[in-house]
Amino acid sequence: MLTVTGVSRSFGGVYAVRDVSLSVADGEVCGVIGPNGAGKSTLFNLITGHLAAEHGQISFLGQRVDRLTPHRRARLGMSIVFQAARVFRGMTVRENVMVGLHGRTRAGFVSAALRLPRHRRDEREIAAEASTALERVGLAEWADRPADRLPIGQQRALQLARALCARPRLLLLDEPASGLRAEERERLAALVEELRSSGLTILLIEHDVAFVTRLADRVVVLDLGQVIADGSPAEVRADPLVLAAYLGQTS
Amino acid sequence: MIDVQDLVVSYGTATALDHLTLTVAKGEMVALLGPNGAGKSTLANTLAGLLEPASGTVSVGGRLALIPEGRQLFPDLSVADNLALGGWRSGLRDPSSVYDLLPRLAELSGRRAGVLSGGEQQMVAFGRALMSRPEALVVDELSLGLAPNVTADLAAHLAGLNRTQGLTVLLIEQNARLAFELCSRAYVLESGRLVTEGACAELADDPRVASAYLGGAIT
Amino acid sequence: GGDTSTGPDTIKVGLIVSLTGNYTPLGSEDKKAVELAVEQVNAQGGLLGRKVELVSRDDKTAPDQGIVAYNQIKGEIDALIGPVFSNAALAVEPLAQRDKMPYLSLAPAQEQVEPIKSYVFVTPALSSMYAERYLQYLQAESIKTIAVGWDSKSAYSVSGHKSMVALAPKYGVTIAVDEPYETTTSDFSPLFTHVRDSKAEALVFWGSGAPGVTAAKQYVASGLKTPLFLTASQASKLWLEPMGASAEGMTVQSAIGVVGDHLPDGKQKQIIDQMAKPYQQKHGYPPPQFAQDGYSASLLLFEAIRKANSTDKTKIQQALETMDLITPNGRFRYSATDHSGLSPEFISVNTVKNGQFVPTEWATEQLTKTVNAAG
Amino acid sequence: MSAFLTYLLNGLAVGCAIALIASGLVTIHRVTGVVNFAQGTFAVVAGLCASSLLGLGFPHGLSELAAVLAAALAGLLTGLAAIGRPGTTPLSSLIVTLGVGVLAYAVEIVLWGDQPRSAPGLAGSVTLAGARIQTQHLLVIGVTAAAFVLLALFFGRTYLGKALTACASNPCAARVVGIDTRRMGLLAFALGGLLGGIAGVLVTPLRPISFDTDVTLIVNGFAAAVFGALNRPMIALAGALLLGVAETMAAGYGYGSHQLEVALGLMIVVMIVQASRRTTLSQEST
Amino acid sequence: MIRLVAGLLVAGVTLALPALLDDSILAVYILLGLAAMVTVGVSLLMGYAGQVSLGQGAFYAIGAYTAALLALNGAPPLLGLIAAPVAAAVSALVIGTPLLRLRGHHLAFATLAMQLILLSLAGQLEFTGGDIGLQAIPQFSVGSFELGSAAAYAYLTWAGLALVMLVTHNVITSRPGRALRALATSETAAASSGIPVGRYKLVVFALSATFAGLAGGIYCFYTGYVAPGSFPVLISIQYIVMAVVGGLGTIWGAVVGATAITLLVQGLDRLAALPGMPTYAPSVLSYAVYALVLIVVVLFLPHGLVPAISGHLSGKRKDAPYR
Ligand SMILES: Nc1ncnc2c1ncn2[C@@H]1O[C@H](COP(=O)(O)OP(=O)(O)OP(=O)(O)O)[C@@H](O)[C@H]1O
Ligand SMILES: Nc1ncnc2c1ncn2[C@@H]1O[C@H](COP(=O)(O)OP(=O)(O)OP(=O)(O)O)[C@@H](O)[C@H]1O
Ligand SMILES: [Mg+2]
Ligand SMILES: [Mg+2]
Repeated sequence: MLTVTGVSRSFGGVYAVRDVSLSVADGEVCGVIGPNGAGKSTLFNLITGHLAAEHGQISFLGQRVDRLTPHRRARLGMSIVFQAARVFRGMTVRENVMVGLHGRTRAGFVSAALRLPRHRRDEREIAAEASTALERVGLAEWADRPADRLPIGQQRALQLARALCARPRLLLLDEPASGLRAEERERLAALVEELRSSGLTILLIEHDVAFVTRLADRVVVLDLGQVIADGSPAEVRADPLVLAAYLGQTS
Repeated sequence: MIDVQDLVVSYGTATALDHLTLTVAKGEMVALLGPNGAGKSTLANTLAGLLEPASGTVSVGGRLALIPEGRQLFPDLSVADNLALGGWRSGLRDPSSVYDLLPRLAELSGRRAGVLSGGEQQMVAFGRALMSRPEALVVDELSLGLAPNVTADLAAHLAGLNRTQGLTVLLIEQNARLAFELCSRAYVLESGRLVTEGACAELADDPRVASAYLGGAIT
Repeated sequence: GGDTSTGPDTIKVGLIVSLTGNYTPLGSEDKKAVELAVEQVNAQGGLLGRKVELVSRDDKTAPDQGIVAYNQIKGEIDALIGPVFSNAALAVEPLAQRDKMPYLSLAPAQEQVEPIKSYVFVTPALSSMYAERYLQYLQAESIKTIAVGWDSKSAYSVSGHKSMVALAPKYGVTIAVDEPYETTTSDFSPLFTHVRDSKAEALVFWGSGAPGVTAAKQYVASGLKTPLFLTASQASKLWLEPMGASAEGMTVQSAIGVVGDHLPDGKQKQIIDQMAKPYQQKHGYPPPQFAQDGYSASLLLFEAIRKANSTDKTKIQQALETMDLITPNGRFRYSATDHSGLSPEFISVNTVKNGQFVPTEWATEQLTKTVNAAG
Repeated sequence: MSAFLTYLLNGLAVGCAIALIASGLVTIHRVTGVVNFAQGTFAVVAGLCASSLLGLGFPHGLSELAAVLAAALAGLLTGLAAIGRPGTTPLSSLIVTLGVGVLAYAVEIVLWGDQPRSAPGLAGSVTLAGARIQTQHLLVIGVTAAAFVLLALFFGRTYLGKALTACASNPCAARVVGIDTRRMGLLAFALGGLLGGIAGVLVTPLRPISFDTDVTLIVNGFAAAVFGALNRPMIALAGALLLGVAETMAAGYGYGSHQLEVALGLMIVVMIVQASRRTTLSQEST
Repeated sequence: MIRLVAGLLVAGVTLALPALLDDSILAVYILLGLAAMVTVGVSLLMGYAGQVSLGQGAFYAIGAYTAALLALNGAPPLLGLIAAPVAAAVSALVIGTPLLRLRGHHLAFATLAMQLILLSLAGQLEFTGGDIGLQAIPQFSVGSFELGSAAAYAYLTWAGLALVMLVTHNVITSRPGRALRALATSETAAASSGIPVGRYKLVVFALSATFAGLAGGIYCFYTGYVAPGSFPVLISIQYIVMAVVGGLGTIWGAVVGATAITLLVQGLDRLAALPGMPTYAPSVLSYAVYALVLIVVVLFLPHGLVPAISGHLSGKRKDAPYR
């Protein structure tokens, strides 16, 4: 599904991601963990195209994508939920989610300006699908609220709904559970499991090791921009390198 | 130290805090729990003077620092400058004490704060709050985005400051396990109102609190 | 519509000038002068036994606002004294022509009278006349090679430069350096360097407003020896004052009105004083060129109304086309084929002496001839 | 060669005058996030004041100082209008500064009339390696150099300078650490007024100033300031010098009437090149 | 329901006005409509897509020059009027391709500079008539029917404005409109949702230029004269002021803003021209009152007139309105 080979990216001489290779199989949930500043979010940005890789290749669904713009990659089926909530200000929750359907609909400026029938049809479908997605993440009752006034937790849920609306093949989640209390984490975990069973491939960054352990089929550990471990959750948790660099005494 | 009486805070027509009363005694560490949108951040911001109460009073008996939600760093300034500005009120300019506590920040000291990773930013926010030599500290989501070992370090340090310097702490935290470990008492907030309060040990046994905040299945 | 309640016993003169925007300094002078002329004529009992009333509007230094202003007042006025900003003047022109509105423009643009529109007359001397006058002077001084600097963003300077290029061969003058600059230019060292490296015996500098001062000051500082010739836009205290002592010895053109004190006694001198004295008294400084344009336009219009003995627009137009009148700008002789009326003879070439514009010997001689011929 | 040097030196002087206007824009934007369209007005006020005071017979030095202080006061007043009211967004503040600039027209016309004014400066010129340059131009270069060094040191090295910078970087965070953003903003406006005043006092002897000269001043100053992202004095200075030198070189070796196009076009090109090296992500980072 | 009634009322008044007003007021009415047309584009660009243009006057000018040149060279005026927005749009696409890589203040400056450069060129080129501009542009006509009267131009203008408003309304309440609002907040997140950010910015830039071009075309036929002096940079700033005063991001805001500012300016002009005012009254009065009104409105109605009025009507207070 996704193959990353030897990608690197530096900022002002310091490598944030260095020669990372990684492959994710169809339908797999792959956890990515590592200390703060290890390069996890940078790796996600390289995969989705928000940052350009200095070296290396990325292929997705058997196709080289490392030269494509982010929106092209999105249309191929990548969706990302960012670490810092990025909701669209001045729009309601529902409208935010409707934006997620952009890649799957066609009506352009002309048909919008002229109100062609196709545009109306599209709009109806978009609205319906957005409502479904909102229910799925438990935001239905907030649908008509201005999105930027939601509490942080809800903003993250909103991002997830937006991403799901695009019907992605690959979902990249950057710390989706942070800021959620146990009950909501549980709900999120259930949702991820449901998504997995529907065949979605997921890359998951999370500092809640228990959460990752429960969901991931495989865990990749990054430190200082490099992969230091790759294996089943149990293997990784026992890896002394990982213990030293990341988990500390608490785990 | 922190005394909130009958506090009402609203955004336009929406009431975020509804006649809230709570206190934190000097030297105490108290946790504040609540689901998303309960009004926790609203309380924190009101305590720090960033929001005006619609009615009721808040009084803080000493220098208070806030680690705000979403970090709120100065993205265009270096880490060192971010820390130095934390000492605006206290007059402390030299961040070396913070570097001792968080060595990672010493490495990053020349970096622009805006480009740091999420966790790194959280460390800067923590360090910056300490620079004001607070007598009371309000932490809005300590563990947010932090690696487990860093969370543990910061928590330990917080406990240390509380023990050695009598720092008063109001800890807003989604990770209730951590909160209960650190604090003696806790308040639970929902929709702007207090639903329960009590000693952490007792609350942990409250089945509603346990299921909502401690979780069952995940271990 | 647009009729106001004022009685039919006043003659209404429309005045549209820039009172806000870039051309404020020009427009406000025009307005002061026209107001003065109206005051004077009313003090003498008005025209045709009726009082003259001024209806003034601001064109905001914008063509479309000129049109708005014109549309607002066209219903009530008997004749129009028009914009000083060339673009606004050109925008109003077709409307005035269509409405058969006698229109005396305060803008010097050549295009207003080429081709001639029957109701449109120009009062300032066209820049082509200034160009020609300088060439006459150069010929008299037997200067053969010159440099020309001109502001490519000012219509006045562009057309002055164009005429100069066109007429130079006629006077045996070669233009060795021909260099444009922009109104906002704040450094003229390239121009001076190019002049220094050339054989030019004089530098003629076309420009109005700030560049006139900036360039002349930098000319002094540059140590360039080639004499500097400036055009009539510099012939006022607005240029003299900031220049101070460094202006001494520079050559500056001006309309005849500026050097009234140096003219032999006679009609021309008397007309100039009739305006200059009260103006000086009222505003504390001698009338600049724009004020003289405004005043001249008023005199022309008043005389036309007198001659027409009516405020009928066509009659006023006919009176204007046969006009022969001495004004502070010189003697106007409009005809069916000449709607600018003036000729280069009414332009003086001066040197700055003790902070005053003093006509050169050549100019004194020429002007005396001109004035005596006019009577 | 001496021609080249002449163009270069004079271009630098022109650029320095632009840089002084830009410095005020940068100062105010860096602290408040507001693009101050009244910046040219401060220069005009100072220039007109100086010319009046000198005209009344006050000595040099004193007149200029008083004029600069008047401009600083104008800056403070502009600041009160633009950011004095809590909840004013930077865009609203920008429009307010536009309004202040227009309001100033009215005041200036009442006080000084609508005709341009000038003031005597340093007379004469100096020859450097065969290139002549006006003494006043040298003064402009000298003062600009000093102003920018001080400004860079102030923002880069001093604690107060950093606190000022922090205000625009994240106003909310500034309040979190206890910085009074409004006071700081007013301070910046006063400082911006001061810098604008210095520009005005230095430029008035070179070119006549009237109430509406601010438009020309602000267009150039804005170009240079934007070059430095409205935040970085030194890059704004570089932008201003680029603009000034490009203008004189275009006039010297090209055609004088295209100098504006050349200079502005060059700035756009440089900005686009700069922009293509930045990623969207880093510009949006929180 | 209220909206429908209000809409019908506005439409009725708009249609009735040209018949009732005399020439002197019609000139203001027409220029107001043209300004509103450009301002709707500015509001679309700034208020929805978050892109600033300080050079909208350039597209106004391109439209006017295009129509004028065609008409002067014998093309039927209708063709000129159609070509005006097209030329503006094409120029916007060409100019926007490099410029839209810039953001925020950089973009604002670049568009301002673009206008300065274009006008400077128009002032120097032979075929654009140089600084003096193009004169004697024929009246607008369709076939043999000529629009001679101001009232006819008023109808043409307001029909154009209605079209512009309708198109804008349709665009912003649709998929592309949503995408534009999204990319105004975060281009990164918008791109991740599959929005071709660069292309959308370009299209909306061109669309706003189209509106300005159409206004320019009508302007050229109405005034019969086009020159660089007709399009000073200040005009572009004026459009932004209009958009902000009326309320950014609302279509009606643009119209109300343009109306309020135009009427204010014209009203002051009349006031200052009253006999008995001192010589400097026009300038002082119009500068001072204009400035004070602008400052007060912006400070006390930070979201603009329309949101303030509609908020007042629907009983809500303070908070920003949400669409
Ligand atoms: N635009 C940038 N410019 C400079 N440095 C950057 C930039 N983006 C990221 N970095 C640096 O690259 C490193 C990796 O950052 P990244 O955000 O990928 O970390 P992370 O693994 O996601 O950490 P966290 O768990 O704290 O979110 C960090 O040290 C960060 O400071
Ligand atoms: N700027 C705002 N404008 C309007 N309403 C707001 C604003 N900020 C917060 N609210 C509302 O106030 C309520 C309390 O929000 P607050 O941010 O205090 O919650 P919280 O408990 O901190 O949630 P979280 O756990 O997600 O951080 C929520 O209903 C939220 O929608
Ligand atoms: Mg990260
Ligand atoms: Mg919160």
